[in-house]
Amino acid sequence: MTDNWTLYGSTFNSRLLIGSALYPSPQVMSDAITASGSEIVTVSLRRQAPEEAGGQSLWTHIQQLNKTLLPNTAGCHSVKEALTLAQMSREMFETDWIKLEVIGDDYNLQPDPIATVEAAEQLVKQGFKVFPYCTDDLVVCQRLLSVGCEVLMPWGSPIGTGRGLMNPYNLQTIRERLPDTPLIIDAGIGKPSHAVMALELGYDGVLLNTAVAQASEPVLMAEGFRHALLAGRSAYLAGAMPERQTASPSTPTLGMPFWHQS
Amino acid sequence: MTDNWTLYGSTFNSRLLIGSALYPSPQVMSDAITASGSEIVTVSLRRQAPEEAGGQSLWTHIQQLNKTLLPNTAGCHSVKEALTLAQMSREMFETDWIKLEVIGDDYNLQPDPIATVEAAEQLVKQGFKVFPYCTDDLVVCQRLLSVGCEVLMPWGSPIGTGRGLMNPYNLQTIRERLPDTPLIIDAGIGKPSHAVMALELGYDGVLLNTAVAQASEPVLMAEGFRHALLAGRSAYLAGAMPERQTASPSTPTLGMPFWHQS
Amino acid sequence: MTDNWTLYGSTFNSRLLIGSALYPSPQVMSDAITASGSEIVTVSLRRQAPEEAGGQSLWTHIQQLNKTLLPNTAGCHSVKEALTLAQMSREMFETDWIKLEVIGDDYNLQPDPIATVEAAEQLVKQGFKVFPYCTDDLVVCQRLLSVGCEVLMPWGSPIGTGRGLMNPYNLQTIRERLPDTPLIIDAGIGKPSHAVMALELGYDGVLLNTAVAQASEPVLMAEGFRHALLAGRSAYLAGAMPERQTASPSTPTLGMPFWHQS
Amino acid sequence: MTDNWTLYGSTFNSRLLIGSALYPSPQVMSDAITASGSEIVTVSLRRQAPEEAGGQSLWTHIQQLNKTLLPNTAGCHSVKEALTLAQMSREMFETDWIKLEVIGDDYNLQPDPIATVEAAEQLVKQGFKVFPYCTDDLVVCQRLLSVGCEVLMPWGSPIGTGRGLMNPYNLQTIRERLPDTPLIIDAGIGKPSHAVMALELGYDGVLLNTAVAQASEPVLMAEGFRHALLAGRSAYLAGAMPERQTASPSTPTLGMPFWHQS
Amino acid sequence: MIQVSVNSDMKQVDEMLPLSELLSGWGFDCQRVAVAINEDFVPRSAYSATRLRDNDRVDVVAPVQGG
Amino acid sequence: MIQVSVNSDMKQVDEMLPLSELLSGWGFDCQRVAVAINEDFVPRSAYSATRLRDNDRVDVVAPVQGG
Amino acid sequence: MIQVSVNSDMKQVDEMLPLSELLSGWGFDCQRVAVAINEDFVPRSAYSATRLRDNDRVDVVAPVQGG
Amino acid sequence: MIQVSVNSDMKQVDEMLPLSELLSGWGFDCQRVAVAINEDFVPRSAYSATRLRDNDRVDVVAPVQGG
Repeated sequence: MTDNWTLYGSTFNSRLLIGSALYPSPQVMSDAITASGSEIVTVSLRRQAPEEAGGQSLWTHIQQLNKTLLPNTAGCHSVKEALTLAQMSREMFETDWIKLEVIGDDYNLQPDPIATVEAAEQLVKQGFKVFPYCTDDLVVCQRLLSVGCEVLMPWGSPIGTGRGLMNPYNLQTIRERLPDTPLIIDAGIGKPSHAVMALELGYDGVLLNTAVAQASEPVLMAEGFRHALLAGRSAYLAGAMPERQTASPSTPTLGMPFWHQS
Repeated sequence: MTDNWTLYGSTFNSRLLIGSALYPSPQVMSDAITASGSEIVTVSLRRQAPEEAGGQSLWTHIQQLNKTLLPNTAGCHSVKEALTLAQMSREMFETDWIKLEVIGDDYNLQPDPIATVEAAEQLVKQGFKVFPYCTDDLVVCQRLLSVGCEVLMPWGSPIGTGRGLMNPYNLQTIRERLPDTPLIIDAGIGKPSHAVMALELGYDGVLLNTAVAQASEPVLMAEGFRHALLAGRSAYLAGAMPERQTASPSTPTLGMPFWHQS
Repeated sequence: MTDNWTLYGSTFNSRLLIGSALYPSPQVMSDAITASGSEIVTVSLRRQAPEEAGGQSLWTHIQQLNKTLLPNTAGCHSVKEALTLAQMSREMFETDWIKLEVIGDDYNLQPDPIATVEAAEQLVKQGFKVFPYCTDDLVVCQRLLSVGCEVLMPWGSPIGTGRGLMNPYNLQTIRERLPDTPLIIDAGIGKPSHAVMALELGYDGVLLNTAVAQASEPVLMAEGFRHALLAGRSAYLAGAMPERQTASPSTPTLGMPFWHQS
Repeated sequence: MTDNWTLYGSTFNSRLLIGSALYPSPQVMSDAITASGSEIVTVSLRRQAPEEAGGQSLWTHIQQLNKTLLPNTAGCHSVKEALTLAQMSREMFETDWIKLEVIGDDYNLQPDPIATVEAAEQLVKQGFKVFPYCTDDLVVCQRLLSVGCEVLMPWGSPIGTGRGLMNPYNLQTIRERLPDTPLIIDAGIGKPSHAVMALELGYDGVLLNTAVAQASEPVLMAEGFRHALLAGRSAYLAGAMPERQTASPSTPTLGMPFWHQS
Repeated sequence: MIQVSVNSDMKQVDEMLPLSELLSGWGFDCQRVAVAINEDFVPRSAYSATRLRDNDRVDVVAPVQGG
Repeated sequence: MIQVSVNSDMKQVDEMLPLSELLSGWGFDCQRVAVAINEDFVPRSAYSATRLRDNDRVDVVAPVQGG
Repeated sequence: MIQVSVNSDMKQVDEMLPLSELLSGWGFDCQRVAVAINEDFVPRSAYSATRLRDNDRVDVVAPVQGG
Repeated sequence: MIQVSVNSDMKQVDEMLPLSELLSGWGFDCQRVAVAINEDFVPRSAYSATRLRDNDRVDVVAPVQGG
């Protein structure tokens, strides 16, 4: 089944966006990302000590994958920090795509809804294509659209918890109210079943990192997620049966033997 | 990844067992079963009017699929009915495999645990290879093993409800207590995510019918389930990350720019 | 609101049955049971060393509470053990009430459905008034009624786990199919909210022990459960609003100020 | 148990705040509010036709209850509307308490987090004691505190849905991060069990309307909620047992009869 | 002549005829059906030696879809 | 005479009359209502000194049930 | 003398003595215990007429807390 | 000489030298890093025309893995 989707004018086949952090080794990272079938990989910028080559070697592996890069502003706590890091990313990675993260609380690492909207507005004005990491708040999502975001990335649950979709009701409401916006679940995915649920709800894609990188066997888990996104997308397009309150037999009851009028 | 499993000495690659009922047409049934990748198809026996050829045509389609057949005793309410229908099936389908169903209640169509154990015991003595449809009751499962069943098929939820896994705790307990028995979730699967969850729990396979046959597009849904079983199995073998209570960042925090001692 | 219920011909006001084990001290037990408002207390029989007076002192406390006693067969693994311990209880406690427990598995401590039905049948024939501890299996419940039980006690979840109602769907099915049988949730209750849910589902009462005895402050928790059972019963009788998919305002929208035709 | 709590310097015993809308009649409203034990009643302002006395009669009933009034800004969609309606309420009801609602979406009636923070800031400057209706977003809650709110009212689920606590994880996070702020669940409560869960989580109170007003028997349901809040509060103070993964017996296993060395 | 029920239809049959002939007479293809009499299975190999008795209840089944 | 809207009803009023008299004229009891003009709150104390202008939008509200 | 187990303790007893005397001898108060022999219940009324046999397994139980 | 912080390390530098030379001097490859001064982005094209002032805070970053 060919079933492409489009993000800011670029078309992709895989519905999985994957992170490049937390893998046991650069080689495992490369193999896992390849096995995942993902076409978009998230990266970041950090201070470098001149001599250090550690990051360098990983960065070399990432480049060799030849994937579309999505730089993030992970760790930024203010609009100003996010804007500057985005500008540095644009120069460094030669892309105007930016995964916008403005953290509002260090305990649950949730995005700051107010600062995220403000930063998104300014980044759009500066020509960025913004992928905002946001909560499952419909009104914040609408604000982000109104300032020019064309993609939204609500969380499933807090980063790194692997708790899956904490609030399917909110996520479904966002899907129903914003039928034409590409929606990607970002953060909280812990297992393939979580990704399948996201796509069954009508979400267009999933972004994850820890679930693959921290699995006992990252490459095999990556393959699992590849199948999960295909499963979830097919389920959504195929139209699942409605959940029923009471049982009904699958095998025909007509012509059941051993039954006789008395 | 080649990852076979064995049921009563026969080895299979697909972990999906699929029903042949409730499809919009014989052709859709054939296409869906093929798309599902399933190697085992459930069938049944019903009274025939001499002239009728309706069932005949469907039966012809099923034969042409050239799959392993698993006849069921659906609709039987007593041990006696189940035994006789099993014997008729063995002659008709030329297989000693039998999916044993002894319905205990017409409202939730649940198996009668006591009659199921009794029927299973006698069928095993008669040389049948019994696939018992049972509830998620560990003790009943243990009894079924003790009378000679080598495969167990606990329900996820009542037949045709599509409610998925009603009681993951019980299902997990059965898995932990019976680590060496092939366990198949039978009944209640409504969406691919349900099948993924079953395999993530360590279940070996899934048997379903309505979820595919009654989807808006059965063939596409069948393909979705094919991927779901691969996703769930990979997830189980790859070892999912533990669910965490609190957030932890994926992108490195070390070397975050803009931070300065004051 | 006076709202009595009847168990084997005896009428009670409180819908809480409480255990006498696991309390930090006999005095706390007495105070907690009193605070709980319960009128029925479960007790047991164990081997006694002649000299020992420990059990004696606790037993004295229980007697002084002057409650209706419900002896149990906890720990029995066979029909025979349960029958004999029931007979010993009848003599010792001078009551024909018996809480029937026949454990089928030492890991989840679940009742053995087949042995429980068999023991119940014989106890009824011997004149006992049987309170069977059973799982949430509708067919087993129907069997227990057919052998003469007039009360059923399905579990919420395994003894001592405090997981509450694991399978509300099954419990609701039992309630709907057995509208005239007193149904008591036995085992698994961990918090007052669990007890409220049980009664909201239409269950007639709750039996618990650990949730009160192992709370940090058992007496205060007992008072919490007393209110919980009143809350749940009122909710059931009052008829809760239906759950709705979409929001609807409580404050009138008619006459909202600041709105003007333009 | 006397267990008071304080809102903006006023002390109350009941932890239930109740609405005055949607009752079948003014008399039922009065009886239900009385039965609920609530000491705080929400009211509103709407345009009046000079002749009309309808609202008048209901208003008279509300006044006769002699409760603390909490006027709301329900229906307001902008900061400006909310500010003006709050000022009119202060004059009309002679209280500086205001339940701040700034609706952000007409489908789920959720608060607009950005406008709510802005309105709260200005109302506090004008001397109001603000009770903000907000979502379960920790960062928005922190912003509301920083602009001077001393009480927070996160939703359980959308107004009038009766879905209870949609996202216990978020609600628990807010409780843990804001241990000293009075937290009230506002909106979405459908049954007493929902209110008990809120208080078991450590929430200080619950505000509801539809669950009582639209019950089949509002007065009886109000009594149910009165008990629910006492149950939930006791449970929180008493310290519930931890949920356990595996079963453990309540009745002593030591001294079990019928056991013999072989 | 005796009376039997075949898949719940009442039929008059000659008690002398073996089951094999009766099945063909009723239009069934013996290779494509399975049979029970009074809820007891009758193997195909026994058709020619089997004779019905008055009020026997005969079930004749064929393969159908199943779940 | 000017035209104003009162709770969305169009009314002709004498711009010389103070709000207090207009409210009574329209049948409102000043002690039982609160007023906003063009979405700005007007305290009761200001009614006698307040005069409307053409096209003013007046809201007059009274207590009702609320959730 | 025979050997019996009482609550899993091995004891030597005189097979001539009735259960009632044995229980008192072991220090049990007959009014406060219940007894089973080889997993069969022995009613209190039968103590004086009951005599043990070699290798009998005796259970003597008393009330305790229960859940 | 002025004092600046580079990725939080204090350094003495000659205020006459352009940023491009300073970066090379510190061992950075200008093609492989991005720079901000006092949290303001400095494009690569401006390095040669940029001079630091006393107490400037300089961030020099390079690509790393990210989630």
